[in-house]
Amino acid sequence: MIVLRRLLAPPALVAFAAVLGVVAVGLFVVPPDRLQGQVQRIMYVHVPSAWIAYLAFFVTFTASVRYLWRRELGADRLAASAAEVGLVFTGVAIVTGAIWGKATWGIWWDWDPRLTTTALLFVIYAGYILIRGSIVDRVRRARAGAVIGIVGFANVPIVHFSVTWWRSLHQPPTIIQPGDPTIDHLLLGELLASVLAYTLLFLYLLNRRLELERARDEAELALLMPS
Amino acid sequence: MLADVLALATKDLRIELRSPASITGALTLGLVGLVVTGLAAGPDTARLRAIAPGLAWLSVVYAAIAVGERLDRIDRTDDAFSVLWLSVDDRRAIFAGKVLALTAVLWTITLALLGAAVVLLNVEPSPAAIALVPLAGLACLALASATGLVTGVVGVSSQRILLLPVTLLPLLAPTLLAASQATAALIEGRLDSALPWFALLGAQAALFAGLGLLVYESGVALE
Amino acid sequence: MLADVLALATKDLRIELRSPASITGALTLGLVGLVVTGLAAGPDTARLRAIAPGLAWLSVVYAAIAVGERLDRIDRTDDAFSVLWLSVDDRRAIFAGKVLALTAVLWTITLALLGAAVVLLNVEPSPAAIALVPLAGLACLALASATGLVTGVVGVSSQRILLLPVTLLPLLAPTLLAASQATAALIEGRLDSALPWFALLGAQAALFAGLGLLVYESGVALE
Amino acid sequence: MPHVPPADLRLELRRVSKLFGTTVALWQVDLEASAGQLVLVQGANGSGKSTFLRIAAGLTSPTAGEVRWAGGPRSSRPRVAHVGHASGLYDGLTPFEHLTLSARLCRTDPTDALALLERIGAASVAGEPCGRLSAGMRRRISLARAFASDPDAILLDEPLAALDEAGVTAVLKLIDEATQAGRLVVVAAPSDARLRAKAGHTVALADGHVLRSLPPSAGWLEQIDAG
Amino acid sequence: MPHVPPADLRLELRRVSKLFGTTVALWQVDLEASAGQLVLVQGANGSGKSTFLRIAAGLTSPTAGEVRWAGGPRSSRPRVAHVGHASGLYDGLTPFEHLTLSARLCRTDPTDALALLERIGAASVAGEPCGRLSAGMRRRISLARAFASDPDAILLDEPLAALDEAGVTAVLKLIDEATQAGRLVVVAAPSDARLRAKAGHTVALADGHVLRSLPPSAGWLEQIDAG
Ligand code: HEM
Ligand SMILES: Nc1ncnc2c1ncn2[C@@H]1O[C@H](COP(=O)(O)OP(=O)(O)OP(=O)(O)O)[C@@H](O)[C@H]1O
Ligand SMILES: Nc1ncnc2c1ncn2[C@@H]1O[C@H](COP(=O)(O)OP(=O)(O)OP(=O)(O)O)[C@@H](O)[C@H]1O
Ligand SMILES: [Mg+2]
Ligand SMILES: [Mg+2]
Repeated sequence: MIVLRRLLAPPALVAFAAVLGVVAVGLFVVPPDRLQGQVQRIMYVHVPSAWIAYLAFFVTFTASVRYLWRRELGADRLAASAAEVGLVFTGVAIVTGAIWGKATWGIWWDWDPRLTTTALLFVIYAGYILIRGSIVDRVRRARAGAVIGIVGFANVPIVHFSVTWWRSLHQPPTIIQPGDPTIDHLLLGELLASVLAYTLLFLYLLNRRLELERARDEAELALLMPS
Repeated sequence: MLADVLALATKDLRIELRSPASITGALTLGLVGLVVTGLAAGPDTARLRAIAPGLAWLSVVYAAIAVGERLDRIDRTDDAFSVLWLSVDDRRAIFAGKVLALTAVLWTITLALLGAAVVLLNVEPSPAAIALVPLAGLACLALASATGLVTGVVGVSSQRILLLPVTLLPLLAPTLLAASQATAALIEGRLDSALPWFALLGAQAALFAGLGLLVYESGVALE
Repeated sequence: MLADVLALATKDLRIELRSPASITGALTLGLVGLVVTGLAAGPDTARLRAIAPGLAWLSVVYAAIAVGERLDRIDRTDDAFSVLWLSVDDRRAIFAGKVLALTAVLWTITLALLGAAVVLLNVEPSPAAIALVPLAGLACLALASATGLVTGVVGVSSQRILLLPVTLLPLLAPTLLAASQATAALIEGRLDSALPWFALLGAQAALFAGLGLLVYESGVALE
Repeated sequence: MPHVPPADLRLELRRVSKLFGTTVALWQVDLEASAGQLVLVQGANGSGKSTFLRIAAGLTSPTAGEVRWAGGPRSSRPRVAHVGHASGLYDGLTPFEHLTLSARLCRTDPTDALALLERIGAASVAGEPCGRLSAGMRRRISLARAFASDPDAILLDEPLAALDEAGVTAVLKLIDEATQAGRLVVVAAPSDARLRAKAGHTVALADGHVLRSLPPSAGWLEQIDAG
Repeated sequence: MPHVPPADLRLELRRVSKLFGTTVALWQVDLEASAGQLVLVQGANGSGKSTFLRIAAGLTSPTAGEVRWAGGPRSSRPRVAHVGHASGLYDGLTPFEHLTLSARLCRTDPTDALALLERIGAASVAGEPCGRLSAGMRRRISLARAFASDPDAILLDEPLAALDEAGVTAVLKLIDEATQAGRLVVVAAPSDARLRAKAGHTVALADGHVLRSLPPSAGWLEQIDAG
């Protein structure tokens, strides 16, 4: 149990060291792509960010379900924190994708299904945060958040499958698919390492956000303690 | 509970119909939206015809948000909601009544709009297009449930007129897409390629309505 | 009177900014409108690029209606309007203050939206595009005056959320057209062909604003 | 046949507190009340009376503490009616329509409801949309609806405000009858001699704190006025 | 330096009638009142008191008849303040902001306005958004704003409703001072002994008709009660 706790709450040093490590490897160790050249290195930020965003929204989803079921404010704090961190990672995925797109497709943006659905995903969770911000009552805020956290998650699979459902410019799934991955094993190793490192970063950020939320709730409850 | 649902939906529809400008207003809103969007899109009929189902459904989505916010405000003004909350035995009836009323209004609007789009754009609909009626019903149910759910949890706030579209438009994007695709398929008579979209719409309606019932049962909607 | 106008506009903007979700909400609404309309129109970039200025301005028009109705409701709730009506020396200040606040909000939104559209649609703007800033200001003034005028005349009514778009959308269609055309021209660097549209927008702004001032002076806006 | 409230009906508030942000609206309030009692909640403006009623009705959730309604068959919650500062009326419906809707939802007899409208002096406007009625008439309709819904308990926030003398007399009479019929009545008002003279139990609130809670006894009126 | 109302200020209503559709809200009402008077408009619920005040304030136009304000410099209309059943407050602004805005529009001294807030017992909530205030506190803010706007005439619709005892005392004192300062005060209330004791002129309305209009004289109180 304690081991699990530790794993789920990595210290800042570990998280940042891991990210620095994979960035260094991505920049200097892994060879550039044969077709795309140096720009391709952006993949080691782009792809993990997108996946971590999925992970974060999944956490929001499960925590929201738990909240509606059990009515624990703890679950709501987790949902809110994960959504906020997830929004940041979605933003990173969009920005890095846009840069990558400018370099390879020659354009920042296109009305490609993957890109459009990703933008919608971003807006949904931005709305999630806006709505929470507009509700003063703690319990009601939690309930509204839970509902949107659940409905909003339906868009994650849509983002993922959009490339296969519609013809798309964007890369189809190359790794998360049945059979042998279609990319080089060194690249694959670096990619997986990046995912791991960004997961640590995600957990670190999530915990910091959680602390903040907890402190806020406790400050309110402290008022209720007999002085 | 069914009797309560009907009584509540009747109440909403009665208030709605009593205001002379109401349903006509919603309809005109849809039509005007269609025309103006068409205008914004430029005067190329072939291009317009290609994007027509999408535009028509987009107008319906906007109408859903406008009418939904209105139906919800009926109860929120002067705190009528609290009275309902304490009166009904099963609180899910409040949600179900709201969704029923909204679905009825939207269905009417949608059918009128689709008809208008067919006429305005000189489309030759295939006989399969009759399936547009149940399709529209299903899609409107999904739209109505989502709108009822979100207006319910957002509650009263001066920002709701902005918050509702901000949240609902992206949430309803899949519904919009499915409805547009199915409509295009049905007009061209491709019944089989419309079926998966039907299923998708059904799943969405079930998700939104199920969550709404759950949320109202457990008292989420209040305050 | 100028001091009163500023005091009233500040009041609106303060209430507006104080609600955390407010301006961001309006901005997101515009963006979402853009994305969803793009989605409804289908994924063909060339086609989208052709209709982009129209879509961007359509989003601004919707935002104008939403924000305008919100700003107006601020005064109508709990009859704050009567108090203003009796407090100010010159009642045209009420209208002018409202339009000023609305123009400020819309201008911000429009510039952000046009920027987003340029990036999202891979447009290469010409240097003349800097004239988009005054253009946006002028168009927003026209939109704001029309919205202020109509919300003032429509007054409180449960249908206003439908009546406003129904009245405003067709009324604003020429503004939408002029703004879209001018925007397209400026982005492509055709300054000279943008000029007539500028004049048209100016005429519209003058018409709506003048009518609004007149209506408020003669007390029509009440009740 | 009007429904008979359970004789063992009880309302219990245990150390109930309510915070709005950092404003303390109620602070560790206790109350026990049972069928047939008239409880008067009294206090200055802003002392927490309305919050108290809404929490008792279950319309607002307390930040801490517990609200319990007991009595009657286990299966169903007791029926509670609440009339707050807001009227709870639809501008587009007539008093007649309000009462028939309420009768349908509460499963009571609509003709009884109309008789009540007559008694409260609002029969003459029964067919007028409520949006067109005067302030006092609206108040009467809300009150008539609450009494007509055959509640086990009825919670009234300043029931006499905006009423003329005939209205006050009618409502005081209805309150009397309700307690006699075994309903639990809780009334909030800043200070009202007419209500104080009837109340069996007075809760004096100040800044959310219970100053004193006086069970039925001779001499309580003097105590209040002395304090 | 507060503005001095013109000594020749007069309000005249001549055969004023108001119809809403087919409802007769007022029927051929006459009134003459002048600076320094306290006029009480009294009548049952729905008798037309609020309509009377709104018409006198110029907020509603009469269907027939004439409303005239005379006195003071020809160039400017007299400043009239009106507090109706609705509060006229913005939920998002604080009492402090309401009073400074009003002071700017009415060209009065904002510090006087704040002193009034203190006198009316609302200084403690001056920095709280009005949407969060209790019913009685909102009422106090509206009243304070009206008195602070240095009006020539002030029209109050049930000014004592929702107020606690301290509030009632403060408002009655303000009304007294206003008449002493030469302002014309018109108050509507269904029946209120406290106001009746002060009024110099009572207009009794029933169903929109003036039953009797009593100018200052000894013994008018008895006459009313006998009628
Ligand atoms: C603004 C533009 C872009 C956005 C919003 C975007 C978004 C995303 C998202 C959300 C994913 C996760 C997909 C999933 O696994 O479900 C992803 C994966 C990926 N993206 Fe992008 N992307 C963009 C541009 C690009 C560009 C320009 C390239 C390369 C030419 C690219 C290459 C990839 C690759 C290789 C993956 C991993 C695919 C997989 O194995 O599933 N992306 N992107
Ligand atoms: N906006 C309106 N539309 C239609 N009828 C109205 C409107 N306002 C008032 N009335 C009608 O005019 C009559 C007088 O109403 P008014 O509000 O002036 O009464 P009041 O004396 O102020 O009553 P109360 O003591 O209840 O406040 C009533 O019959 C009412 O129904
Ligand atoms: N929704 C809310 N948000 C924030 N604060 C609130 C809210 N409702 C009430 N309060 C605060 O809680 C306290 C108690 O308010 P409440 O309305 O219960 O008072 P009250 O005793 O009913 O007063 P009144 O006699 O004026 O009606 C007040 O300080 C008020 O500002
Ligand atoms: Mg209260
Ligand atoms: Mg009145």
